[in-house]
Amino acid sequence: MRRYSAFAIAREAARYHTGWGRAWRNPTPKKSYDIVIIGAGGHGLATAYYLGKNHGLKNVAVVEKGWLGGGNTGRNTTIIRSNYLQDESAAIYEKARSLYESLSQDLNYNVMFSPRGVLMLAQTEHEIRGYKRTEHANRLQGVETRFIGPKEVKRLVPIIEISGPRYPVLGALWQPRGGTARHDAVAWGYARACSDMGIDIIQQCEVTAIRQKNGAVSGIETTKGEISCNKLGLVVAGNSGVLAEMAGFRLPIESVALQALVSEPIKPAINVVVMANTVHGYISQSDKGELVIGGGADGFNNYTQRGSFHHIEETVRALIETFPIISRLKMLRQWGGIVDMTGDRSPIIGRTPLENCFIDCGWGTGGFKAIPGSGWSMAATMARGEPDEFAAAFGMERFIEGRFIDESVAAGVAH
Amino acid sequence: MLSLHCPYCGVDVDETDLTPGGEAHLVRSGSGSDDADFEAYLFMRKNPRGVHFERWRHSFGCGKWFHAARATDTLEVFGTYSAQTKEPPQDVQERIRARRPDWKGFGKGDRI
Amino acid sequence: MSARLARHGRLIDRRKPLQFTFNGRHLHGYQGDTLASALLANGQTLVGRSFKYHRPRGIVAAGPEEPNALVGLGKGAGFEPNQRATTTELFDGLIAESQNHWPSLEFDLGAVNKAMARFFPAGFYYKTFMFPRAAWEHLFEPIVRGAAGLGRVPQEKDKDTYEYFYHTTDILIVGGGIAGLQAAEIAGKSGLRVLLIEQTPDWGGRAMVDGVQINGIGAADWVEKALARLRAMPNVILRSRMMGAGVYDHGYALGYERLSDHDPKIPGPRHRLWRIRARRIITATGAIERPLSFAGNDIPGVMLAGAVRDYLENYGVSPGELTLVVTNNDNAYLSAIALHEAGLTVPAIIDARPEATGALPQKARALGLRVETGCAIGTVHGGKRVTSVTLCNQAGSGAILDEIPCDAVAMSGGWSPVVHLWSHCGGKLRWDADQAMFRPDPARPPRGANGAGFVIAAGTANGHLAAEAVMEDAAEAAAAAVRALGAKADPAKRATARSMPEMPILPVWSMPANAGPKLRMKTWLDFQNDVKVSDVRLAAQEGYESVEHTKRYTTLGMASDQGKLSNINGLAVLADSLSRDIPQVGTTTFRPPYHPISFGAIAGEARGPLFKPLRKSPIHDWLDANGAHWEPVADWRRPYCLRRSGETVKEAVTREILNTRQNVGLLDASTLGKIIVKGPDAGRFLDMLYTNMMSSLKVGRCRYGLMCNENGFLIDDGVVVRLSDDTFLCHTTSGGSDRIHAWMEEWLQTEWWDWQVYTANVTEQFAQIGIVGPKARSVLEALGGMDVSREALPFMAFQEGQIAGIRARVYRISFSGELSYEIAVPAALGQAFWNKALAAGGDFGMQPYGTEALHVMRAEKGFIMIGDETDGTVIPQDLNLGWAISRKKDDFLGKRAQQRPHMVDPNRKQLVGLLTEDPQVVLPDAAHAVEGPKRANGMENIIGHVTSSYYSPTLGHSIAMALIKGGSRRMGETLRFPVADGVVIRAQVVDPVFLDKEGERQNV
Amino acid sequence: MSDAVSVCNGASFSGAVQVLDAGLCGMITLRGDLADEKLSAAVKAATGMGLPKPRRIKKGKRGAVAWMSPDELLIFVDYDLADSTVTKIERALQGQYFLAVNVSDARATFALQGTGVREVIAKGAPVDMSPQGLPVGEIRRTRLGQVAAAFWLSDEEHLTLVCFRSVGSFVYDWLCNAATEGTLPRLTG
Repeated sequence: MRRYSAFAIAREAARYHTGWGRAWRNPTPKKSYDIVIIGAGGHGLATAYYLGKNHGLKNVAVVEKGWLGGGNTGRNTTIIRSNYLQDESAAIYEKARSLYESLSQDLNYNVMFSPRGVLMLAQTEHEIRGYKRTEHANRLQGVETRFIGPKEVKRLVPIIEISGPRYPVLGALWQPRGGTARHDAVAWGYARACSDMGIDIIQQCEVTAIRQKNGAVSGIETTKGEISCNKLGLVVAGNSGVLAEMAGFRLPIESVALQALVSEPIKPAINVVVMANTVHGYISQSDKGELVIGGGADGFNNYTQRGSFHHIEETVRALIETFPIISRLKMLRQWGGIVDMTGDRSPIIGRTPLENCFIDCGWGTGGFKAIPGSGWSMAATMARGEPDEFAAAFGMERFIEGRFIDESVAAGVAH
Repeated sequence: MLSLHCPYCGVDVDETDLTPGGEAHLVRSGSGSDDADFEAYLFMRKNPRGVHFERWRHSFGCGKWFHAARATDTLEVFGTYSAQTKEPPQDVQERIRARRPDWKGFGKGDRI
Repeated sequence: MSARLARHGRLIDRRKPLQFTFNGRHLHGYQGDTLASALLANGQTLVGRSFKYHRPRGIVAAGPEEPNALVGLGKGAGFEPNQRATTTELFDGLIAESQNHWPSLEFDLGAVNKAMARFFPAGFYYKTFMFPRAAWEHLFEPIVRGAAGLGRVPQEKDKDTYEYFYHTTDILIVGGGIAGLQAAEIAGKSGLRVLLIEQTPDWGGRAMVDGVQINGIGAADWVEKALARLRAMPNVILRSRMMGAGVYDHGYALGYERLSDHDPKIPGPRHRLWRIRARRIITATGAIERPLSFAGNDIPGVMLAGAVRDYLENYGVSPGELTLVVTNNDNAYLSAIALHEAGLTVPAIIDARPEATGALPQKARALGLRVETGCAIGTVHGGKRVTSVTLCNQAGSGAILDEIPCDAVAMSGGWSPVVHLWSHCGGKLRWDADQAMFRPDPARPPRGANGAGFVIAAGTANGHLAAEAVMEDAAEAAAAAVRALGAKADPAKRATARSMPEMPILPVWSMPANAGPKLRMKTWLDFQNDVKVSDVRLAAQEGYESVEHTKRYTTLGMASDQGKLSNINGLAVLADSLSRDIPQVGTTTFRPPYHPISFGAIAGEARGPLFKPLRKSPIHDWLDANGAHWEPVADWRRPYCLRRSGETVKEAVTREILNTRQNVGLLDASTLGKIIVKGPDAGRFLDMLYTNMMSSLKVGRCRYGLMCNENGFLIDDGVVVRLSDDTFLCHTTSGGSDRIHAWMEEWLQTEWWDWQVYTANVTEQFAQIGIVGPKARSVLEALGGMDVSREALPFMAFQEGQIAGIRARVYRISFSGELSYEIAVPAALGQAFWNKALAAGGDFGMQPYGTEALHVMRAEKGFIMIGDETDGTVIPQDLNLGWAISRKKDDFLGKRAQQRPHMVDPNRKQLVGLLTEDPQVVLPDAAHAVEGPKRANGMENIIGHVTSSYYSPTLGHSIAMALIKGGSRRMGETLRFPVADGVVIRAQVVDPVFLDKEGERQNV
Repeated sequence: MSDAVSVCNGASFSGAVQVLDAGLCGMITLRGDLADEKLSAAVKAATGMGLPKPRRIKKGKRGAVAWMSPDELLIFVDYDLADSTVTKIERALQGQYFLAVNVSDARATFALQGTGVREVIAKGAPVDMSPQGLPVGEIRRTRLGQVAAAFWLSDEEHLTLVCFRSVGSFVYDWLCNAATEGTLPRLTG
């Protein structure tokens, strides 16, 4: 693989860029692989990458029914943070965040990780308590966060309205090394690095059945033929329930539409990521100048990748109240993605009732930030055949035991 | 923005007047149930890409819960009916069969 | 140079001149102008700079598809960036500025990027800026982000208002061109309700510009008559300046009405967002002309041929004196002929087709115009303005045949139907190879609630380009919609149109056909985002083969015009690069809105005081006037404390606590939820809802109860009162009233529907006022009317009667540990009672108190607070509330869950009290306790956290409660709380009841 | 009962239509089996009126009765008569399975008058406000802006709206804003 660099660009410029090769191969599937991953989104590709890189397992295929990175990886609001309350969540999200720090160099693909900082606004006394609780936890977990006062919030985000009549900003939880990354580039970078290691990424290949032998997985049937494998990973956010049914088990998951939108591009206005949970809105500005805004999720099962417009209205309303100058900006585009919601809103990583079939799903509305950590952990789990240190707490059995990993605890929602 | 027919008020109602309530026809597992049944009751939801039965409350209207038979892949609604039923009424099931010939029937085709 | 002509201009009123400024320059136009036409009339060809290379940009189009002429409009609170000059109606005093340049539009330093363009191909940033690692964060990204964006950021708060409007209709017709008008007439005659909307101020669309005849008269005359007929129909509503912004599920559509953008002096809301529910939607949204792909097609002066015609006919503006026309179809000849007839020079018509034999080319030749068939533009020359073009063979690679001087180029690559609204909700497209366009596939429409297609495309939007077919198709579309709704329509009674016949188009995706890399690097697809043919080819070459990959890798179609001009050309280039057919490549997904809409309109009226409803107790205004320091509690506000002048919040809280403990306090507890539960099965029902036994409660008595969800977690608490044999009154937390009422109804309606229980939420029926403290009884006695003695009204009892002449229920319950009464009176009399209580309490030192005093006093007593000691993961057992869980009951909500392994784990977090080693040190809220060495992963071993922590003025030392792993076994242990780097607070585990363990104070 | 105050204390606003705080109004929630003859007899005895059909409100000399849900009525009487009317109903239905409760103080009531009352409401309620969508005499429970509300027209120019007392002043402000002069879109040609 040609290394990417400024020098390589300069050399190619001389011949009108006709010399660049493919970023990833477009292989015909082999009859058999050691490991097959279903789903070439960020999580699936990262799993394959770390299988190769950390565990030397390169006889791996990633099959994808559409195009790689075309699911939630390509339609999220790209926020990266790890200021979670529970130890188990903080561990895996912080692992992911720290991998993001050097992901561009690791993959030789600029994923534009931008640690511009993430602010979570506290707008009620209850929210202050919740975020202070997280701050205390994070300090002891080794996650760098800080609760800051309204003046410092204003300094970080000059366009914010601190003393709004309804919900004044009372402070914020600040994670200075949180931020954003270029979502497509994360998928493309992993894909290119996987391909370079000899891992096959097979796009336009829909799985139609999962084959089993003696209670263990033996392969898959796809629109591009049968592929046998020793181990199978299901990494298909939004479609986990459908794949699980093929594999013969049920998941504690429901699929709902989550929406997002962007404004027209404007000159730099907001330099950090701001999340306002009381009023249900979060916002950042892309490197292109668009305000990227996350909206709410529908409360009903839905596979259409379209949501209901009133969520957009509620979000925009709240953001105008918090950032009054955006009132005269315009919404350029809105879209939806399908997210997997589990019973405690935390992910599932681990074994399934089907032997040698593993699953990584249920990331809900927060999957993008977890990609490197999720892939790292899923790869280790699949390589060893049992959950690694990060996945241990996220097994499906927690629901039967009543052992939840509930992050809404600190969300400032009055229970 | 869904619009559902409230079977009690007899009017079509915007989604913003309603509260979604998840899967319909759940059977409660209370005291004495075994772990697997109880887990299934609390967490194991049907999540089909296709025909689905779910609960809604006309919360800004009559306050009544009702059930809807709806497709999760197209958002088509096959009918709404009383929440005080153990299974979808025959006419609703027939309408689903007419629109979705491959539908396996209520409670059937759930492999697990 | 572009200029105003002496004649032409059917939309402008030359008797009404208007003044405006552009970049500070004073210019003038006429009523009816758009900002774009007025700029052109003033010779302002250069209007902006492109996103990436800062290349000079001129006006390309005449409608919302315009990618270049984006301006900052207005000033101060009325400033708005990124307004299309082409959709901005001119008004007197309009102020506009161009965007994305420094120091000026004419001389832009950012244009150095242009010189570097060769080093900045598509996606170059993914390949560089990685080394050294810190450089991206500290050097490159700041540069990239600093250069990002187009328009300026508004600096002031928007003073305008916005609103919504709900509208239900049988048929919504989007587009007020001749197809929309035709459809509206056919549909209107059926008697069904019809709403016809048009995004511009004018009706009729392009028909007048194109010289169409309808029913034997000119299109303009027919449109006037059709409008008059429609206005006479009571069932038809016409709205102009209203765009169909989006189509959503179940026939929901958004209409974006701009009420005062064309004249900011008009009072009232600026925009109105219509939330339309339609049974059928007809999209008569017309078509957008495609540019042609030739080198230099981005130089100012290169315009769409249709737009040239629009400016000429509608506004009397010429794009240049020498306008060269380049085309692959007959339609563009209309522009050439119009220019010629207006007395302007058309140096040549370059037609890529091998021959041009249609009526229009023949007419052009007859007028003496030079027509070059089989030819192409090799390169456009010019910098900030076109100066000439080179002519070459379309079939070749660009060898120059001739150089033709000109100052404008009118280009036409054919027309693409506007299929956005058709596609938003899942309507599919098919590729029409003959007409080289994607058009709606009627077999795969968006489907509504009943499974039937609810959108019908009509006219040009349905792929019919000739006016004859447009009018026929629109009539059929309307008739189909009417019939689908069970009414009658007669499409035969339609108007018929006549236009100049046109010969088939020749799809041309590259000009010349074999243009090499050098030309491809100068051939623009996306003018705003600077995406060129070479970029799309590079994406394909590198494996970004899916159309979504190509779009994202090159940013093609991601500019603020959302690819209205670039998408089809781009995917044709992609298809060619991959040697696939266009339909195999497919399109990207169309997402709402059709054209950007203001955030203000999306938010509607809900801003400032109307942002979000604030629930007010009957005492709210009095509290507000008497020093309330408010805190939000659910949608209510409750006073944290009531400050006296000169007092700090902390001082006020301390005073309130001490006064309540020593004398008597007055509390507005009206926000507490109150739910009546009545019926023969009410007791049985409450036994299921609460963890304790409620059916055994005696009439006239009160009992504290806990509610859990099916997961076993505590969700609410409160006092239950038995009013009569079959009637209970359940108190909930302030935040819980609606939630718990809904929770009760859910179980009654969906699980135990055969149980005879009715509920009613009477929270707001009553003002509930607490009179609390050792002198409380004296105050009630002073108010008079009820025997509130220890015997008549013992602890946990209630009485109904009159107090101070007001009918009331008096509950003797206590959340502070003091002698305490809560008095419920009708809300309308709440303030009256409050006043009487204040007057009667004066002699006893009564003072009102707020929620913080309430919280401290309950913590002194070790009472839990939902939301403090609970967080959605806490079961009653964790809080030592086992006494409130009935062992006699077979079942209650949450019982089964509490038997699961994790719930009976003795190492769960349990509630304990804490006393800090230094009694004057108050533990920070939510501080965490740690134990032992760090864990293997480097984290501290956290064993729990503080749930409530206060300085108790009553006790003179700090108190705290915490949830600690295995807490109940740790009595007497000292725990470590590292609260900041290097700061550790030590506290001893104690019983959480700090004051009056025996409860003597409340039992007096 | 001179101390009793309605939430906006009789405020009024004149804009495109008139908005009035309609003052205190007696209201009783009656839940029970609406098909039961004893129940309809009790309502008749207490108010002089029979039961309305679903979604309808029936007006008489002594007040009105509105259909709220399949097992719920809202009875309107003079504010001062609410408690005694509850007592009357309770007596009449003694031993039956029902619930009657005075909710007068839990509500705020507004009267809208003028041409355009339908359009004012259409700015905030997801309801077909045309005469065929909401005929005179039909009550609709829905939301207005962000809060729950119920309303009906007694003729084309008179609309009554009931909401919860705690949001009464918010609703009043909302209505006045929506009724600003010159801001009503015409719903005819």
